[in-house]
Amino acid sequence: MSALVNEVARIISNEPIGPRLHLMVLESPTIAAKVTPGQFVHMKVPGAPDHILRRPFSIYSRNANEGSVEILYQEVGTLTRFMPSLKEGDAELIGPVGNTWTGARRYKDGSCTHALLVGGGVGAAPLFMLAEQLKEAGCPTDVVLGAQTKEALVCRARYEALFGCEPSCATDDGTYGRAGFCTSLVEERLSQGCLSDGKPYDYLAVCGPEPLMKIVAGMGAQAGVYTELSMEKRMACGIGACLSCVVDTTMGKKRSCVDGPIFKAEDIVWG
Amino acid sequence: MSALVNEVARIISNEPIGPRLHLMVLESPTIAAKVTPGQFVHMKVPGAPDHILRRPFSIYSRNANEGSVEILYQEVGTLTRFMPSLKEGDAELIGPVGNTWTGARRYKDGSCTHALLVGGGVGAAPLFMLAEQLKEAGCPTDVVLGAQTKEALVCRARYEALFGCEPSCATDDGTYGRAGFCTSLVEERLSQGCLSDGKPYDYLAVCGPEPLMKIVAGMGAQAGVYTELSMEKRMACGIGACLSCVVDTTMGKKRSCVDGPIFKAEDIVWG
Amino acid sequence: MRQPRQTNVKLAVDLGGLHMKNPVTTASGTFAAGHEYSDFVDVSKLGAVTTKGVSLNGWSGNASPRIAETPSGMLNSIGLQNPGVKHLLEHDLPWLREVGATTIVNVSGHSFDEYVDVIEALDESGLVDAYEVNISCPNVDAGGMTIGTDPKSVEQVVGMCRKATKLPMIVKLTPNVTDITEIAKAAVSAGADALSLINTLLGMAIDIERRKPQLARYVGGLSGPAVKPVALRMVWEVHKAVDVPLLGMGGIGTGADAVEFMLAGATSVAVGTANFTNPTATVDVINGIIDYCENHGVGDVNELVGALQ
Amino acid sequence: MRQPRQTNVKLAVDLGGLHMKNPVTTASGTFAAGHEYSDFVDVSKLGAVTTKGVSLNGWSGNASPRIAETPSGMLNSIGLQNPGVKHLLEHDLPWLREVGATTIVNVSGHSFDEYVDVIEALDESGLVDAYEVNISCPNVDAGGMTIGTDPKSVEQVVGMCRKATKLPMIVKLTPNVTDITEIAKAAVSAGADALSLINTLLGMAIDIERRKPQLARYVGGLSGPAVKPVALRMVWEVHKAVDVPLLGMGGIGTGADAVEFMLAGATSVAVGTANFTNPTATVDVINGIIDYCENHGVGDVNELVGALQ
Ligand SMILES: Cc1cc2nc3c(=O)[nH]c(=O)nc-3n(C[C@H](O)[C@H](O)[C@H](O)COP(=O)(O)OP(=O)(O)OC[C@H]3O[C@@H](n4cnc5c(N)ncnc54)[C@H](O)[C@@H]3O)c2cc1C
Ligand SMILES: Cc1cc2nc3c(=O)[nH]c(=O)nc-3n(C[C@H](O)[C@H](O)[C@H](O)COP(=O)(O)OP(=O)(O)OC[C@H]3O[C@@H](n4cnc5c(N)ncnc54)[C@H](O)[C@@H]3O)c2cc1C
Ligand SMILES: Cc1cc2nc3c(=O)[nH]c(=O)nc-3n(C[C@H](O)[C@H](O)[C@H](O)COP(=O)(O)O)c2cc1C
Ligand SMILES: Cc1cc2nc3c(=O)[nH]c(=O)nc-3n(C[C@H](O)[C@H](O)[C@H](O)COP(=O)(O)O)c2cc1C
Ligand code: FES
Ligand code: FES
Repeated sequence: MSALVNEVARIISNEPIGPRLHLMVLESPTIAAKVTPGQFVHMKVPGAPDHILRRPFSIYSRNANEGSVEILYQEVGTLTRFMPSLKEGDAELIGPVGNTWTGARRYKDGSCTHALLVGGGVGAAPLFMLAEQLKEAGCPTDVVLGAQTKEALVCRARYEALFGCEPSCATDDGTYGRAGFCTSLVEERLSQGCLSDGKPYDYLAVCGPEPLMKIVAGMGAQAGVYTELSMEKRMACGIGACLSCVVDTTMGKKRSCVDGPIFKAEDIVWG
Repeated sequence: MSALVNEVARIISNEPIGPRLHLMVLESPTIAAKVTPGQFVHMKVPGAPDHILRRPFSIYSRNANEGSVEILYQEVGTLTRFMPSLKEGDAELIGPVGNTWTGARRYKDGSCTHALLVGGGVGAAPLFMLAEQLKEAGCPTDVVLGAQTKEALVCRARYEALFGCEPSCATDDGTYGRAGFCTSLVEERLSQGCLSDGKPYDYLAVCGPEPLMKIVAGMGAQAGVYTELSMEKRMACGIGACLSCVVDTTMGKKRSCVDGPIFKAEDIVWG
Repeated sequence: MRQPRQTNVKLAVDLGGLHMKNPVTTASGTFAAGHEYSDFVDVSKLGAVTTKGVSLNGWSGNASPRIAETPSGMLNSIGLQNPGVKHLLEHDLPWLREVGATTIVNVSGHSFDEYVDVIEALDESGLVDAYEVNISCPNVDAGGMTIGTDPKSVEQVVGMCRKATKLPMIVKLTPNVTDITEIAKAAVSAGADALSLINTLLGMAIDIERRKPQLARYVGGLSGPAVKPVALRMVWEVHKAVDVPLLGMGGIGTGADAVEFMLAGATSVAVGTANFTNPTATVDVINGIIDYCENHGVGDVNELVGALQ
Repeated sequence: MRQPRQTNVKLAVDLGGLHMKNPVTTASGTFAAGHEYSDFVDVSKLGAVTTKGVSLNGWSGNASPRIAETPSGMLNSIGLQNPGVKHLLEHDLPWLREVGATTIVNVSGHSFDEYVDVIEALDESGLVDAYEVNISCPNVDAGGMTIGTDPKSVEQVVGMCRKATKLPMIVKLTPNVTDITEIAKAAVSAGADALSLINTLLGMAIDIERRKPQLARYVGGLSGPAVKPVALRMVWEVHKAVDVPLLGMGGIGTGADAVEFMLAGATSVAVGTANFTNPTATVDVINGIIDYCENHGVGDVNELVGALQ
């Protein structure tokens, strides 16, 4: 793991892009230069001094030339509901933290030939840099996205622009794509094989709510596909020192911040 | 005492006007309409949620037509050092709190014929509405102001504009007016009498650091002049309920927020 | 003047024989006897008003400075300044009766007998709906120690107060103890109808410029949001340990805070330091409880009490 | 990697025989053994690094969630997860020695004997500069209670540890007691060279949506700025009660906080939760102490210790 920095990061923009969904762009040249797919930043949110803990957010995209990073965040609690009010100011980012999806490396060493990425809700964001990496490497890659409504499918357009074709989508309320959970789309893809050539997938990367990841991990296991997940636990230090964020694995408790956030699905002991 | 309100008050402007001195204008129509000289507002400073206590600030001036009030504040601790960063936002003001200087009433009932106002540092601000009131009533009024430096004499111009002549000024460093503490000017005035007609003062109003008030109160007592002070104590509720802000008086402990902030000097038992 | 809003949710609770129209009262010492806050909230619509601690002949309290701010909290060392029970009887309690408020009188004493004297002075007046006996005062009979830290002293003073009144008697516990359940059990065994917790945590703050304590008395009581986790933990521990209803407090400023305390086992709650931050906090908490109940299909607030899973 | 800045102020302190180049160490459990923070601060320039509590064969700790945020504070119930003393000896302590850090090892045990076993396993290594014996663990020999709340248990376990080592032994006290000075005296009488305080305050937080505690273990330890007033008060009380030097902690995040603790009687201080907010907090605190001393004409930090007026 490369050295971590704690970078003062000016908020360049911070806009709503969907229901309770916002895109924040931050000036953070060091992190933008170093970050690899699946890594996150541990953010000190400005203007909230009664909140002493940082909040982890995955990097959605970076622009190494401009020295900026983007995060896609959802309002779920106190700070994510406060963050949309930030129009300017300096956040502080520890990063880039964590390990990385292994898809691209696996494609190079031949253990991955066809990849399937599954993003539920804001889980679509931490997979996007992986998608870019696989695309650039030339790996046939399909994407399944799920969200509650059409408006919440905020990452769809970027994936479409990247691959030149729509990702498979599902919405809980049926307002776009398949109605219901995206797991049925995953099942379909796993049984039918890659959209380009019908060959079976041998790499599955999943990010989303834990129940979704558990189900998809089960499907991956049944289909014999190597599966990776991004585990999101509450974090205090965000750098491996405090043991707040542990995940139960077959090798004991692992820190999701630095031993993860990406774990082999088969190693996870589900609670 | 008229009813108190808790008014959401938009910050209209907030500008530095001297060394560690700032002028904040707030939109607060109810308080602007009601406030009498010497009263204060108890402000919930926005953007500082780890600070649960409000801060009391005297009203420097109000514009009842525009529905705005002005406070002059000095950086002394955590929140007054934070406040200059507020460029917009809503404060919450409880007000108008406290009793009022009795100068104008005394002028009407004849017990005050010549008034001397003594303001040390930001203590010049809570006296300004009294000066306006005395001027309007026609009471011969002189003003002594003290500050550390010329730049800190930020109220001078307003007093000059009001009365059409300079207040007597002293600066600790001698950069303007008399060099040294303003107490020597007070002594001079008390012995020479009113600038307009040389008659003795029979009303003395003082606001400033406690040591200054104590000295001036002593001079007033010696000269046999009725003297009033504005006592500033740390406040929690700001409305008379918690007994945080008590002042020792000859009648026992009195709440500076609602039994004051204006006290007869002779009633104060100095610590 | 803010009012609780209309709702179909049943809000009334019974706190050890005291009927409260809703679960929210004021924390003693932060609301005087209500009059000062009556520009902001309709005190007759609160579950109750708990008055500032009263002693027999009054005390002048501690020297100044009496308060200091701390991160998400404050320290106070008011020192139970009060004008004595006669003043309360002649001024504050009649006003509270007149406006239609439910009244809990917080009782203080420097000796065991003084507690009893205060209750006896009040008991026939018909102006008191319940007592809150504050056993966190430094006490001569307990050798200068806070009586609330010693189970034997607690049993003794609570037993004496019990004999002096048939009105609902709430005993208010101090959190500055190793095992709060031991003190709680002592109070209940001596006849407490309900327990109130927590009083303030002992704390200190220092002015490094002057190298002096921020409070004239060096130490004071910590209150406000900072102490909420400690208060909640103690409410939950005591809820599991005794059978009387609890009045929870410590950092409550929103309906969500109040619901946390009720889930942990409090039948009613008190709003203290939050009044200083927000003078309509009491009514805002009531409205927040109503919101929670309506949004979560809770028809009667009593369903929340101890409903932690 | 942040470094303390140059100064003429004398910063070295002696903590019960432990020489520290400046008064600032890390609070156990918040800094692991320093390696994770070495991207941010030069750990060799800290007064010391205090390692995460270690037991004989390691523990797997508590279930998740293990933390929750509270106003100006946090709760944790890590449950002393650690890989055991062998791992510490083979990995962490050699690294600390190599980079030139001063090392305080925080020692845990589920039984009195386990404390001794841990110390014996470490004592000959030459890799330990001092021990911090954490007597806030729930302990079987103390009937499941925290041993640190009972003066007899404290005397016993501290006495046993004392026999096992000649190195400086700091005993770390829990604040969840009625009278901290009683516990402090017991530890000193049994041979503690210094006392460290405070560990976390027991607290709780509830998720009202799910009606569940925020922590899997229901209760956890409160730390951070919220607890600072309680910590300061205890440091001051203990400073007046015993003659050994104190290591103060609880909510320290700035030089000003540290100076408050030193004025109250702490010879050195530890930075804990603040590392999570700000990963350079340890060095920032050192620099803040330097600023204070330079601005106030303090030539030697030892002048500050107990200098409250
Ligand atoms: C490695 C990692 C990457 C993440 N990436 C993203 C992202 O790209 N976009 C996004 O919207 N969210 C992401 N999250 C989740 C995000 O960190 C939480 O939503 C955020 O911390 C909640 O803060 P809050 O103050 O709004 O919520 P709180 O009021 O603190 O809590 C509300 C809820 O959020 C949960 N929560 C609190 N803190 C965390 C935490 N540190 N991690 C996970 N859950 C938490 C709580 O358990 C609670 O249920 C990520 C989390 C991790 C661990
Ligand atoms: C009735 C009244 C009117 C006032 N009017 C003005 C005014 O017009 N302009 C102005 O600049 N200041 C005024 N003050 C003082 C002002 O309230 C304090 O300077 C301010 O509260 C300090 O806040 P802080 O967070 O910056 O300081 P803190 O960090 O809280 O404390 C710094 C210092 O200020 C003192 N202090 C803290 N709180 C108060 C308080 N509530 N009252 C008095 N001193 C306090 C502390 O004792 C400490 O010495 C007034 C005070 C009172 C009581
Ligand atoms: C200024 C002040 C005065 C208090 N006076 C009393 C009192 O007279 N009697 C009492 O039992 N508790 C008193 N308390 C304690 C409160 O009633 C309450 O138990 C404590 O503040 C915790 O609640 P909070 O965090 O909501 O304020 C006082 C608290 C404060 C802040
Ligand atoms: C996540 C976490 C883990 C901790 N682990 C330990 C530990 O292993 N041993 C110990 O003695 N104290 C432990 N503590 C307590 C701290 O060392 C310290 O006493 C306490 O947090 C107060 O200081 P602070 O407010 O600066 O964090 C831990 C605290 C936290 C927050
Ligand atoms: S958050 Fe501290 S170890 Fe992962
Ligand atoms: S500040 Fe509460 S009584 Fe004056």
